[in-house]
Formats: sequence, C-alpha cells, structure tokens
Amino acid sequence: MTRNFLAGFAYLLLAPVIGAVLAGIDRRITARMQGRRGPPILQPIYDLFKLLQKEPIGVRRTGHFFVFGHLIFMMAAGFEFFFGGDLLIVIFAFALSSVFLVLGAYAAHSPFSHIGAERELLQMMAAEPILLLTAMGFYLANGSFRVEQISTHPVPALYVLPGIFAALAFILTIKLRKSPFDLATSHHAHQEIVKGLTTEFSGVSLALVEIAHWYETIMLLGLFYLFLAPYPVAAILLVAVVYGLEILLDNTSARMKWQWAMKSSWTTASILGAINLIVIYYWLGGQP
Amino acid sequence: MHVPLGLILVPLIGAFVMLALGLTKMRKPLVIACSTVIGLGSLHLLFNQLHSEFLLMPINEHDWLPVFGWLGLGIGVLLFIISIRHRQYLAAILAATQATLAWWAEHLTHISEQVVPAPMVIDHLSTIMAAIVGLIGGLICVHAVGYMKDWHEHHKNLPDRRNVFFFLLFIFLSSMFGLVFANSLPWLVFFWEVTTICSFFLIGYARSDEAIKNSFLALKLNLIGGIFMTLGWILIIWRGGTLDMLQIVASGDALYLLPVAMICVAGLVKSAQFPFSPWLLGAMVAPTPVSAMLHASTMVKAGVYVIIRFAPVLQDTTAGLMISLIGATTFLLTSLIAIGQNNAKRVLAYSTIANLGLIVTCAGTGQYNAIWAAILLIIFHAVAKALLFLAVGTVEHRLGSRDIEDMQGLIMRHPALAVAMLVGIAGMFLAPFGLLISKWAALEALIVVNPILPIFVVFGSSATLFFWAKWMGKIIGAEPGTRPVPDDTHSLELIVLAVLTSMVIVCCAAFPWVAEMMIDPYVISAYGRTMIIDRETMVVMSIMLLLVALLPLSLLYRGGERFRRVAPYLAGANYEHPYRFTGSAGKEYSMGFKNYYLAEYLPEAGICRWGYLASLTLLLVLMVVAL
Amino acid sequence: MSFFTKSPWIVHYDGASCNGCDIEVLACLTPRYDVERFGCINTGNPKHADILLITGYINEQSEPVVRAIYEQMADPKVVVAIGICATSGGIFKDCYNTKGGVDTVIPVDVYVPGCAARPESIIDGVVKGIAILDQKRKTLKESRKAS
Amino acid sequence: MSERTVIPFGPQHPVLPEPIHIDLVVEDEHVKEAIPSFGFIHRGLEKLVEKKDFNEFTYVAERVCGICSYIHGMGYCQAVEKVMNVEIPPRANYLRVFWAELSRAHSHLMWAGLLADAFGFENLFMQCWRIRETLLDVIEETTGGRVIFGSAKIGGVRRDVDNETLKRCAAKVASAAVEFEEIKKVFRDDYSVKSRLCGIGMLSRDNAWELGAVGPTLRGSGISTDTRLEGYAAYRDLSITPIVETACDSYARCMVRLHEISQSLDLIQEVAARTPEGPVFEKPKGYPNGEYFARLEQPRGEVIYYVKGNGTKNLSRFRVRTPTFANIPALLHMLQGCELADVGLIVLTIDPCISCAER
Amino acid sequence: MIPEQVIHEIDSTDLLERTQIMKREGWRLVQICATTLDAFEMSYSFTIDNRFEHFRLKIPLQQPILPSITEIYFGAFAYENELHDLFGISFQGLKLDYAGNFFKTSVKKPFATSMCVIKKGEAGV
Amino acid sequence: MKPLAMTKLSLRNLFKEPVTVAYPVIPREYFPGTRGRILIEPSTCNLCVICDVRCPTKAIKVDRKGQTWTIDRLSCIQCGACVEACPRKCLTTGNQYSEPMTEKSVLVVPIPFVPPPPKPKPPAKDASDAKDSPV
Ligand code: NFV
Ligand code: SF4
Ligand code: SF4
Ligand code: SF4
Repeated sequence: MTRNFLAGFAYLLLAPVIGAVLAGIDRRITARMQGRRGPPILQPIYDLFKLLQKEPIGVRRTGHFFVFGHLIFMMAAGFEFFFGGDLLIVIFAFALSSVFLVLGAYAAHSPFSHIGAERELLQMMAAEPILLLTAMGFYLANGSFRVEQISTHPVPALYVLPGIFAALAFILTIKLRKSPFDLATSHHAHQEIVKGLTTEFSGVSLALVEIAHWYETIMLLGLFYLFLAPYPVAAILLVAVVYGLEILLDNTSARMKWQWAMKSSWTTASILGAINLIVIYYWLGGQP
Repeated sequence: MHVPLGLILVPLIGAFVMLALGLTKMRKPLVIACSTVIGLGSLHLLFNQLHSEFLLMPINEHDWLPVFGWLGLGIGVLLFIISIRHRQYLAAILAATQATLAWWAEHLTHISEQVVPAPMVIDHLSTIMAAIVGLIGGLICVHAVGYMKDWHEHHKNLPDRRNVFFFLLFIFLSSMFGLVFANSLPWLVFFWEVTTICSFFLIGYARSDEAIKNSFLALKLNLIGGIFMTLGWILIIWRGGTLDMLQIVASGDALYLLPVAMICVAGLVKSAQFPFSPWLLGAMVAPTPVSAMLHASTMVKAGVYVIIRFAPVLQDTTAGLMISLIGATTFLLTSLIAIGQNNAKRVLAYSTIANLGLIVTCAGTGQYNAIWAAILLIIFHAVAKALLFLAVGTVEHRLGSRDIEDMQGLIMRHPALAVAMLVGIAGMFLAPFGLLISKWAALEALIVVNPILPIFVVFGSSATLFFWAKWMGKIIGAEPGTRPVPDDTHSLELIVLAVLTSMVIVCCAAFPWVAEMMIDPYVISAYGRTMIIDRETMVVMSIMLLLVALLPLSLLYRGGERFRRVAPYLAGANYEHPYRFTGSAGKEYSMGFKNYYLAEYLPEAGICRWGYLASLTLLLVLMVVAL
Repeated sequence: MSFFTKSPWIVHYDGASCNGCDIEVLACLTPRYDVERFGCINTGNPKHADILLITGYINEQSEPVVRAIYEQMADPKVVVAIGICATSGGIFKDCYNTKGGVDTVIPVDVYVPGCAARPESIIDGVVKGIAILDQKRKTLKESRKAS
Repeated sequence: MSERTVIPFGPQHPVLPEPIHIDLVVEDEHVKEAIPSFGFIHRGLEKLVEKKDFNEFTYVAERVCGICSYIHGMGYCQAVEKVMNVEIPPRANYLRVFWAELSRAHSHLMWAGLLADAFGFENLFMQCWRIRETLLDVIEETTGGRVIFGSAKIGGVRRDVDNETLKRCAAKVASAAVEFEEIKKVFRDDYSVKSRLCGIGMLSRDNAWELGAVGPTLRGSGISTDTRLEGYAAYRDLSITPIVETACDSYARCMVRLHEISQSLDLIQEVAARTPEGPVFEKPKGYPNGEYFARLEQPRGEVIYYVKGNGTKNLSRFRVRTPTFANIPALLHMLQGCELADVGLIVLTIDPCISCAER
Repeated sequence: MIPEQVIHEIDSTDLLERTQIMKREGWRLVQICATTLDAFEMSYSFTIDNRFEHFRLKIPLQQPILPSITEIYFGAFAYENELHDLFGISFQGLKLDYAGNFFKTSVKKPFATSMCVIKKGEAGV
Repeated sequence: MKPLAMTKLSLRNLFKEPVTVAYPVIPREYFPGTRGRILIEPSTCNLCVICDVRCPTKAIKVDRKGQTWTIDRLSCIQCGACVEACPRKCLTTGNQYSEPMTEKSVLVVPIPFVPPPPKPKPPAKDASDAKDSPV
C-alpha cells in the first residue's frame, strides 16, 4: 500500500517534469529532423513559467474553472494509474478530464475554439474504444483490471496483446496531438482553425493545459510500459521506441481530416483491437 | 404488508377522483397529495425491505383472475373500437387478437387449475422498481401540474382535458406498481396491457394527426409485444409449467426457455429495442412529463425489468446471447444516431433506447455481475433521464424550442434550468456520476461473459460521449455579458427539478450504499453471489466526486482583479464590436458555431435500416434457438 | 531569471505590405534561421503571443484590425515593426490609401529597417524586442507591487 | 436547423500569410458558401504614376509584390520599352530570364512550403524553404537583394553579373535541383499528402477557362497555355513546354508547380551557360508616348501590364492585372462545398498573392 | 512570337453583343481596365490561342454606367467591382455585387480623377 | 502512393548537422554585392542635392545651408537610386544592414564641403541660398 501511494505521489511530483523534458526532447528531435537546430531541451519549462507570469486575460472568467477541472482529473487519472488502481476508472477519469478541457473551449464561445472542441470530441470518440479495449485486453491477459496486478503478472501482456498494442500505439498519436491527428489543436504553428481547442486560453490557463498535457503523456507512456512490465529495461526501451516513432510519424505525415481519423482509428480498433480481444478470450479459454 | 396494495390503490382511486372532479382547482393539491403518498410509500417499502427476505403476498389468485379477464377483454374491445374509428385496421386486428388470446389464456389457466400461491411478491428488485416508479413518477406528476398549465397555454386550440391527463397518469402509476409487484404471469400480462393503453392515450393526448399516428404506432408495436407475452403464457400452460415467476426462475427447467424468450421479446418491444424502436421516437410528441415518466424512467423500464426478472433462465444460453446482442446492437447504433440529432427530445429518446439497450445487453447474459450492473443502470438512468426530460420540457416552454442549438448560452439566460440540465447530462456520461459507474460495472461484468458484447459497448459509449459533451458545450457557451432572462417557470416545476438534481448527486454519492443494501441482496437471492467491488474503487469514486464538488471553488479564483476581459479570437475581424465581426461586403455577423451534427455521416434512416436488419435476424435466431 | 527572455512567442500580422517582408519573417522560422533556437514560436494567435510582428504600413482597413489584435494580447507585449513600410510607409507613403507606419495606430517598440528587411535584421529586432519585453515585465511587476 | 454559421477566415489567420477575409458559411465542417473580401492591402499604387516619373516608378513596380517582385519590374520595363521602342541588349535579356526563372523557382518553392503547412506537414514546409534559401543566396549574390531584386531598369538591367559568378550560381542551382527532386518525390508519392490533395478543390477544364483562371491553376485543369511561349525577353531562344496536368484537382495544380520548379531550375542553368557577352543597358531616349499591353508569365500565371504614356515623364496610366486577381473567381468556385479543413489548402492552390491582387 | 495587339473600337451599346460573340468563339476574358482621360477609356481584353485582342470604348466621366458582362463571363465580377470602387463606374446587372465594399478605400473613387487630366486642363486655361 | 515517404529524409536530417546558421552569435558574411545600407564619403560630397531629388522615398535630405547630409534609415528602401545618381560617386551601398532601432532617428552627416558662392546668373533658388549664406 505504501508503495502504491509512493508511486502515485511520485507521479504527481515528477510527471510534469519528465513530461516537460520529454516535450523538450521531442521539440529538439523534431527540429533536427527538419534540419534545424531547435530550442533548448528545457524550453517547455521556460514557456511554462513565462505563461504563468502573463497578464490574465480571457473571454470569460469561467475558463479557469474548466481548465482546473481538466488538470485535476488528469492528475487524478494518472495518480490512480500509478497507484495501481482499476484501469477502467483511470480511463474514465481521463475521459472526464478531457471533457473538461473541451467544455472550457466551448465556454469561450468563439468559432475557432468551438470547432476545436468538436474535433477534440471526435478524436476522443475515435480513441476511447481502443483505450477501453486495452483495459479489457489486460483483464483477459492478466485476470484483473488493476494496474498493480497487471504490472506484477509474470507474463508480459505484449505476448498476447500485440494487436491491442498496435492499436493503442495508433491512437497515441491522437492523444499526443501529433500529426496526422493534430486536428483539435496542434503544437505546430499553423492550423486551419488557428489553435483550435486552446485558442481562447492564455497565460495561466494555457500553462495549466500544458501541464495537464505532460501528465497525460506520462500516463499514456505508462500504459505502454505495462505491456512489458515484467522486464523493466525492455519496457522502458519499448516506451522510448514508441515515443520516437511518434515523433517520426509527426514529421513524416500531413494532418489528416477528422473523417479519416475517425475511420482509421475505429477500423484499427475493431480489426486489431477487437479481434485480438476475441482471439485471446477463446485462446485463454474464456474466463481467466 | 399493506403498503404495496396501497401503492396500487391510492393512485387508482386518485385517478378516478380526478377524472370525476373535472377541471378544478382541487386537482393540484390532489396530485401533490397522491404523489407524496406514493412517493413516501415506495420509500417506506424500500427501507423496510432492506433487511428482510422477500415477502409473498398471499392473495387468492383465482378470485382475481376473472376480474382481470373481463377487464382485459373490455380494454381490448375499447381499443378495437377506437382503432376502427381511426381506420387503423391493423391495430384493430392486433387488439382483437391480443384480447382473444388473453381471454383464451385466462381460460386455459382456469382449466389447468394453476394456482400461484403468491401472485404478488416484494423482493429487492421490485422495491427498487417501485421506488423508482413512486418517487420519480410522483415527482414527474407534480412537475406536470405546472407544466401542463403552460402546455395548454401554448396549445390554445386544444380543449383542456387535464383531468383525463392526470387520470391516465395515475392509472399508469397504479398499473406500474401492479406490474413490478406481480409474481404471477397473468397479473403481469394484465398490468402490462394497462401500461400499453395508458401510453397509447397519452401519446395521442395532443390529438394532432401526428400524435394520433404515433400513438397508433406505439399501440401496434406494443400489442405485438403483448401478443408475444400472452403466447409465452399459453405456452407455459401447454408445456405444463408453472405461472409463478419466482418458480420459473428458480426451476432452471429448459421447458421455460421458449416462453421466457417470448416474454423477453415483449420486454424488447416495451423498451423500444431494435427493431421495435420507432414507437418510442414517435412517442416524443406527447407532453414532456409523459415522455419523462412513461418513455424514459418507468414504463420502458418495465421492459428491461421483465428481462432481468427472467434473466436466470437465460444464463449461458444462446437465446440469452441473442437478446444481449440485440441490446448491444441497439446501444451502439442508437448512440451513433443520437449524434446527428439536434432535437433535444429526440436525443433523449435515442439515448434512452441506447441505455435500455445496454441494460438488455447485461440482462440477456443472465450473469450475476451483469444483472448487478443492469439494476444499477436502471436506477441511475431513471433519475438522470427524468431530470433531463423535465428540464428539456421546462426549457422548451421558456425558449419556445427544443432545438439544442437554441440552448446556446442557457447557463447565462436561465442559470437554474441550465444547472439542472448540466447535472442531468453529467449524470448520463461523466465519471464519477451514476451512469458511468454502471457502465464501468457493465464492462467489468461483460468481459467475463463474452468478448463481443463489451466491444459493442466500448464503441457505443464513445459515441455517447460525443453528443452529451456537445450538448453541455452548447449550454455553457455563451456570449459574454448575456443577461439572465426573467423566469416565469412554475415554482412546482423548479422544485421538482431541484429535487431530481439533488437526487442525481445523492444517488451517486450513495452509490456504495445503494449497491450494498439493495442490489446485492437481490443478486445474491437470485444467483447466490454478487458483484464485489473492492473498497478502493469505492474510495476512488468518492474522491472523484469530492473533487467535482470542490471544483466550483476554483471559481473563487477568477483571475484576480488583474483579469482583463478581451474579445474572443475571430481572426481579427471583430474590430467593430467584440462579439460580432464584419464580414465580406460589410455584413455583420454574430460569432459562434452552430449545427455540428455530422448528420450526413450518420444518417438516421440508414443506420436504423441496418439496425432493423441485424436485430430481426437476431430475433429470428433467438426464436429458433429457443425452440 | 526571467523566462520572458527565453520564450518569446510571436504573432505576425501583415498590415499592408508587399509580401517581401512577410516572407522574410517566415524565412526566420525555417531551417536556415530557425528562431525557435531562442524559444520563439509563431503562434498565429494573439492571445498566446508576446511579440507582435507587423509588416507593411497601415491603411484604412487594417487599422482597426491591428488595434484589435493588439488589444487581444496579454501584457507584457512588444510590437516590432518590420520593414520600411511598417516603420514609415516606405515607398507607398504617397498612396491615397496609406495612413502611415504602424506607430500611427499602436505604440511600436522596435523598428526594423530594410526593404525587404533581412532575416538577420528581423532576428536582431526580435532580440531587441525580447530585452524590452523583460523590461516591461519588470515595470509591470513593480507597478503591481506599488499598488 | 436554426441560423447559418458564418466563420470569419482572416484577416489575421495563421494559414494566410496575408490579410484577406473570407466569410465561410458552414454546416458541420462543410463550406456551403465562401465570400471573400479584399482591401486590407490595397495601396492604390497604380495611382503613384502621377507622382513618380516613369523611371522611378520601376521601384514601385518591383514592390507590387515581394514574391514575384522581379517579374513585376521586368514586365513594367518591358511595357515601357515597347512604348518607347527600345530594343534591349541580348545579354540583358538573358539576365532577365535568369532572374525571372529564379524568381519563379523561389516563389513556387515558397508556395510548396506554405501548401505543406496548410495541410499540416511542417517538415515538408521546412524542407521546401531550406532549398529555397539556396536560391535566395544566388539571388542575393547576383542582385544584392533577397526578395526585392532591384535590378530591373528600363533599357536593360541594373547590374551585370560576371560569367564567373553565373557559373558558380548555376552550380548552386544544380545542387538545389538535386535536393529538390527528393522533396518532389514526397509530394508526389506520400500517402498522407495525396489523400489531402487528390480530388480536393476540383476545377474542371471548362470552368477554369470560363472563369478566366490563369497560370498553373489553368494548366492544372488540363489547358496548355504559357505566356513564355510568346517569346519575350530571351525566351524566344529557349524551348519551353508548358507543364499540364489533367486531374483538375489540388494535386494536379501542385504537381504543375513542382514540375515548373524543376523546369525553372533547368532553365536557369541553361541560361547561365548561354548568356552572350555584351552590354546590359541601353539608355532610352525621350518620354513614353503610346500604349501597350505587356503579357508575361508570372509564377502564378499570366500577368498584364498596361502602360499608357502621354509624352511627359509621368505616365497617364499604369495598370497591372495580376494572376491572383484573375484566379479569384476560380477560387470562389472551388471553395463551394469543400471541407473546412481544406479551405486553407484550396486557397493556397491558386497560390494567392493578395498584395499582387490588390496592389 | 509576341502577337500583334488588335484594339477594336466599339460602342458601349455593342458591348454585350460583342462579348457574347467572343464567348461563343471561346475567347478567355483576360482583363478589364479603365483609364481616366477626358472620358473613361475602357479596355476589355480577350485571348485565345496566340491572339490577344481588346475592345476599346469610351464612357463619360459623369455618371458612368456600363452593362455588366458577368452574365457572360462570371469571372468579370472581380474587375467590375474593382472598377466600381476605384473609378465609380456602375455596372448594371452585376451578379456578385459588393456594393462598394470590394476595396473599401479611404478615398472614394480615387481613380475617377487623374493628375494628367487636371494638368492638361490647367494648361488649357 | 507510399506511406511516410519522408522517413528517410527525416532520419538523415536527424543525424546530419543542421543547416541553421548561428546568427547572431556568429555574424553573417554578406556577399559583396548585397544591398545593405547607404554609406557616404563626406569628403567628396558637394551637396549637389541630386540624391535628395532622386530618392523615391525622400529618405535623404541634403541641407546645403547647414552643410549636412541626412538619411532616414527607416525610410530608405535600398533602391540605390541615389548611388547611381550621385555625380561625385560619394555614395555607396554597403553590404551591412542598418541596425533595428527602438526610437526613430535619422543619421546626420556633416559635410565639410563649402558650397561655392552664387554664380553670376543664378536661378531663383540659388539666389535665395546666396542671400542666406552670409547669415
Ligand atoms: N506570381 C505572382 Fe504575383 C504577380 N503578378 C501574383 O498574383 O505574386 Ni505576389
Ligand atoms: S518594406 Fe519593402 S519589402 Fe517590406 S513590405 Fe514594404 S515594400 Fe515590401
Ligand atoms: S537607396 Fe533609394 S531610398 Fe535609400 S536613400 Fe538611396 S535613393 Fe533613397
Ligand atoms: S551625396 Fe552625391 S548626390 Fe548627394 S549631395 Fe552629395 S554629391 Fe550630391
């Protein structure tokens, strides 16, 4: 129990830092792939502190409320994950957190943030099935929805869940807001809907969104870690490879449209994810 | 002991008194009184039942059977005549068939000398259902007092027949109580038919062409369901089985499979599953309290209630799987359809069908944990949906529209109503609110049973996320500086909304207790074991609820006094006015984004067609495998 | 340590330029010059930006737009006028539609000469702007403390 | 459904480097109608002929636009030379083509980058602009400016480039051409790029012609025109085949421009090798009197310079009909019924240059 | 080779008819332009293959009115709106009419007067 | 049709030295012909005002009386017209750019040249100059 709490609190403390550094590395690698020098590794942290010092402006004061909810529930989801709790609850808390962000964008009531919000919802809708299927898959593979049990199970889930792993890697792009799925908002400068979701956030609220995103990144990468949990080194390597591939993908593809995002992720979910699930259900002989 | 009987009789008597009194000022106190009585009564039952085993009410069935028989026949004749008058010959035929079949079944029962020792039963499941009917039904009736006043003001051309309206509502409540307490199949069938006919009259209340057409559609489909149910009854007698529902469930005999499957078909009709869904959508023409009561929180629940009742029979059968699949298909497809709807009531209707589908999915498996989840779903859905329907109804009268687009910025214009609606919506899809807990339970339960069902659920629930969040967004997205509109909402309506809103929250907070005290006992009694949720999960849920509760505190930090309000980003085009922009050719437009429904990608008719096709096939398979 | 000097986000608006300066501004973002080295991001959204780069002079139509964009930026903020057009109206000074340089509408902190301004000058200008940004932050903070 | 949704697209919008405003009437993400409005960069520089003498006006003409600046200067000069009946030395003609083609190549490369950016392919954007820098170096080395060349002059060119430099530049261009081929392949083959471009923004052959589209927009719709074929400047000595695609969609227009880059890069090398010796300037005498419509091929298509002189140092009228202006009706046509996500992209496929269009 | 530029002097009443013929023959409308002299001197330019021809017509400086050719060449709306805003020429039957909001110049009809005209006038006095 | 056609290029870039120049840490070497700012050699200027007249943006002001040559760098479009026009070839286009500035200012260059006394048949303008010069 103490270990669980320790892990949870460690997440709360360290995730933003690691997330920021990862984001920095990402930006650096991206720059290098484009033949540029790129910003310092700690750039995201500089950005963050600068944002915190900016004058608070906004269309409505309520914007804060939603961003706050977004951050709090992202932290809650991550905490529950690293605590070792129920994976489904993690996913639901995660969804709740995203809904808060979306609502924040809606509340601003400007057309660009509105479209951003709609697209974010579409993306959530695209990604949600795979997340839930992952939880199901873990359950079938390890007999529990609890992250703790899953991580201590001796057989790596990757062996039985390759399809789900691939599907999850697919939607990681959505969640990391990377090309080809940076539809709702983008790290890049130009977007047909400006900054979409985050158009109306600025200063502190934008900083909070950023922090929440780092929490999110770490939690999602944690999910990948679970696939090889019995072998920590290999698992970390796996996470690194997945993250690296995401960066590469980000740099080698155009932004697609929401129809494509929707279609491709549901197809992936139903082909890779669902079939994997059904196969292992019968392969492992029904009830685990 | 006498409470259940009282619950049936009080509304019955109240109904006739109201009918007799005609249009009178007395009706309001009477409605409130009756509602209070049944509400408290059902609560009383709920709490007194908590620690007891189930109780049988020894009433001599044979004394009552003929009464039901005659009444049933009378109803049949009435329906027949009305149908003929409206040239609805199919309805007439169906009504006649149903009445004849029922009469015959009564007759057969009589001959077979079947006696159900306790035609009424009070166990945890029925008290839960009764509490939903009593509490929520009662609240809706109270709301209807205010609402119908408005409604008639909006429909000046119609004669004021509110006495008939409330008469029907209370008759319905009475029969609903009868239905959930019934332990004898004939009783069940009788009350079932009464709910059908109430629904029929209430849908047609507005007497417009559309209303009449839709009421007949509902009637026809539900009569088909009734016929199936009656056939199930007859079949049981033929096969020499018992009509005692508890015994049927307990026996585990394969002879009951086909009859139960038929009864379940009736349940599918009543809960508007594919392919029977159209009637529920048509029913949305009825005044909103009707939709809230009959078509969201109580009557349609009777359908799933029946399936849950008989679920143990379906355990590990292909028939059960088929029912689950019908539910799952319905859940997935209607959730997708709901995305494309901008009519608030239609969204609610589709979401109702979807949720019922989810319950059916769980119930069809006949597994203890899935049943557990199903019951949880019934409770949470009933509360949240009733709230939503009533809120939409009230808002509709304020705005003169039920288009979701027109609810833009409701939070600023009608803050109280908007909060009620937001809580209702949150209750429908957000953690840690009710339905999400149930969904979580359902997923955990279903994955053990069958890998295909959760896949449907997983996709369907992501679709629900979309339209609910979008709706919430519409409500909270307001142009800054919008002022509240003076509100002339009837105070009764507001009180009811407030009560329901708090119920959504309380239900959620009390979830562990509800589960432990009400659902577990039933599931244990029926299956011998129950779903175990570990303490930690409960704690986490409570923490999340706490967090949600604490969130409004963040409103206290409002950016400090340094906060500067700026114009929204409109690509620099809003230079004349912060919230308006100058377009081409010098035209001015207001900002905002409307009409994001993807209706083109999610064609209602097209998806429905697929749904009908799939579900009809499944139905066919169901019948075949049940043989 | 001031983070403003390390993370100046920019937004670019083209008042009424001939494009020459615009594409040079864009060129600053590209591999050869890569202003992201200094933490600069072209946000495209005034609400996120610290530095407003304006190219081109101001005419009847762009005047209110520039003002609106400036309003939407959070303090502290800096305006950099890029190119001769933005600083003085340049060759178009005598056109009937010209109102003048950017400073006729909003306060300008840095003037970058050149027609077209070279990426090097633009970088210099931005660097100067960053210093002013930090200055402004300090004054803001002091005034807040004082009040 | 209640009211229509109108989204303001611009004047300040990151996808548009220049201010233009489009009212997008949308439903879901479908654009039902798109009505552009202009005037944010209208300078009225045609009116400046009254204040500047015809020689001085070259500087103004070069600043009609900073992207296609050189050809503006050259076109203006060509028109005035025609009016004044000046025959310019062949070396000047070759140099003009040298710069004109550099101008075309850098403009198209810039455009390709912006297009990539419009469909969210940042890396591609960066690569296009990286290669463009090489060309800009060549331009800077030969003219002294990066985007405003400042080397147009009535009667020739303003500075000579020695053959040594020309050769060195040709080599640089050749290396850029090699790098460009790689980028071109990405545009041509990449799945994500193709799925964003193919079938988007259809402009049928007939529509293109009727709406008066010009340049790559027209050629992308399968009509083979290229004003360079008229053989002004040194083009009469060079063989040029217009690049035509028949798919009529954004991809076709994109491919036309990309092939044109290759073509231009080849031409630059050819011209550098063939430039004859001789003077580069011949002083015209007197003041222009008469009128002439000069037609040239800009990167974005056919451009018309109308010059009317009255025998004084100020012209009566200078008018430039820019390709973007001519392509606006076609743009309107393409925007109708497109997706919101494609708006930026379709706007870019006509390669809009608003400062050219509004002058 | 650079084609000869043929300028047909026509009457403003013939404009629609002549344009119709051009359209039928498959000419592409290249541009419309006005020059402020003692009258507005309009040029309509067309091209096909390697030919480049112009219509030239004159309309008075006061209350200049012309029929719109947008019925024939829709693309002409851009030119006609521009001419309306800059020269104050009204076009009748304009299909997409910006009603003076095309350029929104700070000086209305800036091109309606010309320095050259004024100078000449002064010289005459 | 090839998915992720850019992979090879991206990876190659990743392991290659970026093309980014280190400006402003390492100053840029301009081409000799780059058109930067206008420089004047005051000693050869004879205040003939031609550059002032020829400058299309009126960036140059020549004050014969005050013996100064003034350039407003924020108005100069580096067209080089003045350089071409200057009869004494005292103007050149340097290849360095003028610095961005935080305040608008002009560069005033004192010219040592003393304008000659008025000629016997002076035009009106020169006459006024002459009248002023003793003051
Ligand atoms: N090419 C070109 Fe221009 C010209 N003329 C065009 O529209 O770019 Ni600025
Ligand atoms: S300064 Fe020169 S290059 Fe820049 S916008 Fe103005 S005219 Fe164009
Ligand atoms: S370069 Fe041109 S603008 Fe600059 S001072 Fe000389 S003439 Fe004037
Ligand atoms: S710089 Fe040259 S042109 Fe100007 S005043 Fe001096 S000598 Fe005359």
